[in-house]
Amino acid sequence: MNATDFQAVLPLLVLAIGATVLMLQIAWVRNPGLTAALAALVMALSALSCRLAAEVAPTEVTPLLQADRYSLLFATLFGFAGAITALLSRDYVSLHGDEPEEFFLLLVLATMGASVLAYAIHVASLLLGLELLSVSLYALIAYPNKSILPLEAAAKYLVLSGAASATALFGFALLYAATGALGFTEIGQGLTVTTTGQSVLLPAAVMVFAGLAFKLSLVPFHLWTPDVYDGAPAPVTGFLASVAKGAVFVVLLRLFLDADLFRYRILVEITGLLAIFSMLAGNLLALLQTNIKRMLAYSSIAHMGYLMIVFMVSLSGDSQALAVEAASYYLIAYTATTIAAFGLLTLISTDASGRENVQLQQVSGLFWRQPLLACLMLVALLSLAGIPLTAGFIAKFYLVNAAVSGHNWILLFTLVIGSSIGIYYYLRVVYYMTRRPEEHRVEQKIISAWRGRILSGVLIATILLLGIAPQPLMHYLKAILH
Amino acid sequence: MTLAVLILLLLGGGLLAWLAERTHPNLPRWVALGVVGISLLFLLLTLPPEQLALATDPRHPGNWLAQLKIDWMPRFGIAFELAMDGLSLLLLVLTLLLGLVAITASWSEITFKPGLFQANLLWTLAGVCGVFLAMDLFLFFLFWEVMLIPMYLLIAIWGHENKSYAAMKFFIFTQASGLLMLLAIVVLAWQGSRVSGQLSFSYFDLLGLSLDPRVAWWTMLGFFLAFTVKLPAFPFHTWLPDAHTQAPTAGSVLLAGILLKTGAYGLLRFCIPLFPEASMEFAPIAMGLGVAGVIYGAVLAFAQSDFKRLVAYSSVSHMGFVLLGLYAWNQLALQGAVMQMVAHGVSTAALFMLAGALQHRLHTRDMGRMGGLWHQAPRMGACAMFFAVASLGLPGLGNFVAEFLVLLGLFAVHPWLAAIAAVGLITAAIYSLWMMQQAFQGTPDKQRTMPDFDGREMTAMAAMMIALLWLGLYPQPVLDLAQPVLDSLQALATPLDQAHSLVSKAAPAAGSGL
Amino acid sequence: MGGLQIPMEQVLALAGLLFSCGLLGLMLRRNIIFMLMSLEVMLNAAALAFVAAGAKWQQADGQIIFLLILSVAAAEVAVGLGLVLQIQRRFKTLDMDQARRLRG
Amino acid sequence: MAGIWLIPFFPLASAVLLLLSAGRMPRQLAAWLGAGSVGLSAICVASLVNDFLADGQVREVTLWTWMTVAEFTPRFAFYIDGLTVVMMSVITGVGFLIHLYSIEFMWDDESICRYFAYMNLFVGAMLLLVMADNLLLLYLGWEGVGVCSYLLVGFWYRDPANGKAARKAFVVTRVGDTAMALGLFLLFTELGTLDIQPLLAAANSTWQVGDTLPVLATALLLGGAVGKSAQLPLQVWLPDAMAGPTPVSALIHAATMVTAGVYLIARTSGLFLLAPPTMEAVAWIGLLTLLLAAFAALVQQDIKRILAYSTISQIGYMFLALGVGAFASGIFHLVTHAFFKALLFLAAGAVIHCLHHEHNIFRMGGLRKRLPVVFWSFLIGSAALAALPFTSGFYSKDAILLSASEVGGIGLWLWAGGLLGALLTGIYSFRLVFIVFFGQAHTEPDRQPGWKMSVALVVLCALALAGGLLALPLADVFPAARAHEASHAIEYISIGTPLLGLLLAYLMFLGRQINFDRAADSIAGRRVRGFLFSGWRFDQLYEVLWVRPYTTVAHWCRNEPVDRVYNAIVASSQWAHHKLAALQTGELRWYATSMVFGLVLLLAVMLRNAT
Repeated sequence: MNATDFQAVLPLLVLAIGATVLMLQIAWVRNPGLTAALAALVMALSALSCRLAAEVAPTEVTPLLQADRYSLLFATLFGFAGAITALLSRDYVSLHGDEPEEFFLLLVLATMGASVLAYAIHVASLLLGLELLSVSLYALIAYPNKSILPLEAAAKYLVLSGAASATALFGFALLYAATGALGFTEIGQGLTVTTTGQSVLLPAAVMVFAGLAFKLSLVPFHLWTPDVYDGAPAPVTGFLASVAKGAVFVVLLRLFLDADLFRYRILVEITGLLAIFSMLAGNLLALLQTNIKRMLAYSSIAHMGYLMIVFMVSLSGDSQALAVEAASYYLIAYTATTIAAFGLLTLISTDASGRENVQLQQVSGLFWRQPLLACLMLVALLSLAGIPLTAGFIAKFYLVNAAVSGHNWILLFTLVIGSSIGIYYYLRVVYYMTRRPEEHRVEQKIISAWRGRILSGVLIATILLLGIAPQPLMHYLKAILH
Repeated sequence: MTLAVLILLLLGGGLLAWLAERTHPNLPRWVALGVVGISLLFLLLTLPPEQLALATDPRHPGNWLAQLKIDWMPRFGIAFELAMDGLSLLLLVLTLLLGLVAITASWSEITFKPGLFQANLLWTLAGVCGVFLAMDLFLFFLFWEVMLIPMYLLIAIWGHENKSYAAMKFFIFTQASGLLMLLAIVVLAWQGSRVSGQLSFSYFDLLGLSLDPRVAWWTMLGFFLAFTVKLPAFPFHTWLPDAHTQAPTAGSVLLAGILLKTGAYGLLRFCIPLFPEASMEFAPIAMGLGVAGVIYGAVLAFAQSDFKRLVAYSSVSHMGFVLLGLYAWNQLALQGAVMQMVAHGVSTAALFMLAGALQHRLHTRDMGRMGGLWHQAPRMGACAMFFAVASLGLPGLGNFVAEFLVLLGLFAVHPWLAAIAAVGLITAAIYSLWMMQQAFQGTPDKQRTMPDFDGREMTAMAAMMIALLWLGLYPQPVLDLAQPVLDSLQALATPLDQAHSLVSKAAPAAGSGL
Repeated sequence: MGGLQIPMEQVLALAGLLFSCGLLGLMLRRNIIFMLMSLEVMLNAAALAFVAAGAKWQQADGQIIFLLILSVAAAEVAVGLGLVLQIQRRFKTLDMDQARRLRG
Repeated sequence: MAGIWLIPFFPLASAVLLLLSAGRMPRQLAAWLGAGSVGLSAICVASLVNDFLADGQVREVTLWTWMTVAEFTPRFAFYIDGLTVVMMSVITGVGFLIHLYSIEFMWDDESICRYFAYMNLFVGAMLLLVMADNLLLLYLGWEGVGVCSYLLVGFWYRDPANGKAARKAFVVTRVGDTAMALGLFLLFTELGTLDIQPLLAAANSTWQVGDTLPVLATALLLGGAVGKSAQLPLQVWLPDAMAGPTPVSALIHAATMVTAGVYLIARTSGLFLLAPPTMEAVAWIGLLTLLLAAFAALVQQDIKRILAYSTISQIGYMFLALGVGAFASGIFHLVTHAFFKALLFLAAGAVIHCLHHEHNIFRMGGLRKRLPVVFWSFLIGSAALAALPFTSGFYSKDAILLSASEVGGIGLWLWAGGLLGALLTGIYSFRLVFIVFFGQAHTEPDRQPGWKMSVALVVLCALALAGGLLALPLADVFPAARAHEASHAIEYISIGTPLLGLLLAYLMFLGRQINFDRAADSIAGRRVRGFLFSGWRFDQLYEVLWVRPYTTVAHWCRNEPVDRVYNAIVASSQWAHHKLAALQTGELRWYATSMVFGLVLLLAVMLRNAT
């Protein structure tokens, strides 16, 4: 490890040191505001430090971590996402927990896990990142100790996620047995020369994929998703839906790219199959949901399905670069939108009881009660639905371009069908929000969380910016990924 | 720049109208009226007359009155590219005029959040103007989709009893078909990049691509679906009666008067010129759908008891003529189709305004509960009569010129199809007169009192009447404006025709002299 | 390398067996404690497979991963037990079939 | 004459003014504006006629080009030849008299303004129809008069029956109009123009007599003509159209609009001459219609319905004339018919006006003394209708029968049929006279016709009597007819038949020497009477053939069958949603199991593909 290496992993170091500092600070004085600010600062710093790290990229720091533009891009994304989540949850956790400071510590750790995953090029780093992320999330989900639903959600997530990790690890073990390698690239090389167990190879890869597919809540590994999303505190759900999934997706894509698993057509076709399942089932499940959180959970299944299209696209070498670019844009747009949506949901739904069971009824007439919040929510929903002028549309446009260049017609048509179904449930929320005062009887007090509002506003502005003037980001992505 | 300013004017005007609500609840209407009026004046005044003369000269096809191109997403070869020719100008003027009508129609009807209402109205107009101007396919799609949202809100917030269903149906139909179009656009752009090595979404770059017939066919179908859903053509029309019926008056006016025309415009501007061969091949099916729409819409219009629903189905019937005209693909029919777009826009807008006025006064759209209204409201009755006979195609009014030209053009290509479509003239008479009978004739209800049209409403009505008369008696200016576009379309068809005739000459001569 | 020579395939088979046991436990047991134990078994099965593979390739990597998995499992179980306590307190049972408030 | 455009302009402008006044114009002003504008037109026409008779020059006036699309360049242009002049004179002349009459007839109506607006609109449209230099402008007038007819039949809109009659009139004629429109399409497609004179020239140079295309084209035009002129099989609307005010029936449904079909065929005679089969069809249609309507007229009880059927019958004669190539005779009959039928209608209107709107002839009677002016008018009209010698109808009908008799082959049949029709005409027209004006009075008139009515009646009486002496300037329009060289026998039979009819009517309805009551009251008699009364059950036939299927289909479809497809899609999505949501049991063990299933599934897919 030399100075360059340290510079390359600076974002991780910032997070690690920041976590330590946070711990000290909490031990020293308990002040949720301070902790939240500090945590946000740490994560934002980590994101910003990626610029420094970029100067030395690409660098391989030990066989475990690879600091290149790809990993740094996502480390930045996760850092900012974590920081915003911290700020968004500031008011929320104070309301729901007795000692909220550790929440932010856990958040920093989770972000660190995600960033490690962005860097990971080795089974060990993958394992560490994944578990750092997951274990922190268990605690984060269960954090509001006043109610039992988060508890149930955390328990379910823990057991199932643990099983999924075990499955993925078992798969890696088999791959290791077959190839003798743990680094992604080496595994790929090992696969070409291995003589033993071609028969074990693909099942092993399938197990790895299944384990990670669980984390991405692809159908048929999706059953946990709505329950956990529903039970978890809304800001955590946002984090879970965006960062946790994004990180796993990033590492999965890295694995496929580095180990060149695209050679195995059947494996890629399985990803395509799951993409189709997810697009259809996710949208269908969300169709008649009256609980907005669950609806968003199901829709996240669908979104992961859309995202999985890039694997099939990457089958043809020509389109691979575009596919990765599309996936990156999609992840960025999706992260911003999801966090914004859940952040707004937090603001809309918060009441003292703890369970934020966000039924459609509760947003009824929001447009007239809270015009600003409702407008922001409208933009977030439209972005999720992929309506033009939002980031979500450009993201989908990217995907369509990639898929067209790769001639993946079946996936494209599924995308169209899925999006069409999606319109219904997103618009239903809009419809409820615009119901006239005389048409509903809900009068809900909304806490005035100015931080949340400002942050949501910023996020929405980002979404619109990415939707209206996407060229800089496109340009950047093209530059770093080609 | 004129074009961008026009769209910005409408967008900004919407915002202004929204904000104006805080000052005074009546202010938004005036703001909206002013903004649309200014836009219209702006559009007409900034147009150099000598250029207008140029554009009407059919010897200069593709002569654009105004153009604007700003790079937007070079990554995909997407530019903010607007351009206006005679056809666009025609439709823009129609849009803005009907915008004025829509604002007038909503004058006293909307009491709930009038500012936001007018804002949505103006934003819809902006979106539609964008659709008529965009020359980048991506941009076109963007406007195409974006105009849905304010329209959706108009229906969902200010609509009638079943608004949520109607608004949702409208949105999903358009959106689902729109996504297919997006798919087709992207495919087309990538096909273009294969030829030129450069990804571009510009209309001008994609025009005249030589495509693999199968690709062209499917891509064309994507466009066609999106446009025929909007048009709407049988059997994709079922969103229309619901949306039109449930929308507030101004919404119905905009929907019927303008939004439907975006579909026709799309076919005319994009679907046919981009895929001439595939369109030619597809023409029989398209014309079949057109005829089916003409008859089916008319039969169902007759079956309705809801005033607005009747008018909505009559739109289905009339827009069937547009489809027929476009795919009959000769000068006469094409001019007829354009004419129908304009004339139907005006006549249906008027009928919807009338329906809205009736609903506002009687709190019902059920014609079973009307009857004899002529007695209470002779002016409304007279207006209704005028537009009813316009809609059944009375010569001397715009709709007749349109339908006659369409059928005349169609007859040269497919006499039998024209004969079947001509049945639509009879069925149109049946439902139009039935509507008059149920609403305005018959025994008046003595208890009912109902104010007649006031000056504001009469002004709008009179303007539309004059427009229809003008279109019916001296349609030449409209025809001239559309001529260059249609000439270029015709030019596309000619080589194909020759190819076809070569084929048919090779085959043993058959068929009658028809 | 002397000592006990066990063919890797057999160890892997054993690991697979263990893994399946864990899975079955997960599927069949209702008690959250048993579920956590089954989870532990699955993780250990993976760890065992790494050790066996490491042995085959004469590398220490397998054992390193083994250690990592152990610590990860410990962390999981630690959090898990924390949850168990809370679950017992609030649900008054450890039967996870009773915890079905979130569904639909 | 430069101001030809003024002729249709006056009534049109007056109509616009009346409409714009929205009913607020004083009664007096509205009435005189309405009638005066037509009067002005009539004066212009008179001056035009004067000029025309002096020089015999065809006049062409182009106002503006309607539109230019490719080669399609219809113009707003007038073509004035002898035929046009004749038609214009009838329209404005008879039209003015009827307007004058209307002032009195409609004085008490609250909507007099609307009435005159529609009437003027009609006159304007009718003038455009006959003056048009191209078929498209003709079509404009054609449809325009149709709409005015609709408006005026349904003028008293409060009674739904009137609305129904108006709709029926419009829709049935629209069927014909649509055929005519197709005819125009065909003509334009084949000949490249719709301007009538060039069209005829082109047709003559392109087509041979007996070609298929002219037959088809003329058949389609004939469709329009039978619709407008209430000939078989589209005659059903005219009797019902009597729901309108009586002057309307006089003007539109007797004198002018219903004869537009005759005008159309005469105008395009050059085309019809190329299509002998169509000509023959025209003759047969005329003959069948005239007999059918005459029989129906025999048993009607409503005074206006009798006249309506007689109108149908008389137009049948005109068609017969056209069909046998005697175009001039057809137009001649058109003119005389316009006189005497307008007269009859106006007289009938006067009866109705003076008799508290009574229509049933059996509740009238004995009016001879009570309404002398009306009686004499009616008598003269009936005499002309029955073609008693030296009335106008005599000359025209005689000419038609003669022409028919001269046609070889079918001519004899046509002649005999026409003769039978003349007999029947004599019977039903004098049946009317005898029942209404003779015998016992059933209803007392409460007023006498005023001077406006009387003037109109008297002038029309004069025309009906002397109209047969007019020499119409049609020589240049139609190919010269052969000189009549009929045998005296035919002449005598022609003269005698109406007289026989008169005699029979006298014996049956006044003298009661012949009594059909027993026969008529028998079951068969009643059936026959009912059959004839209903106009040969055409209404019922069309009800079964067209109306009911249409309404049934409409009823089936009213709830949008196409939506079922989309609803099925929605339902299946919802079904899928419920099935999938049912999997979300919230049970942790099931979730774990599902993951195992998923894993097994993936492995299975993999292995299946690997092997």
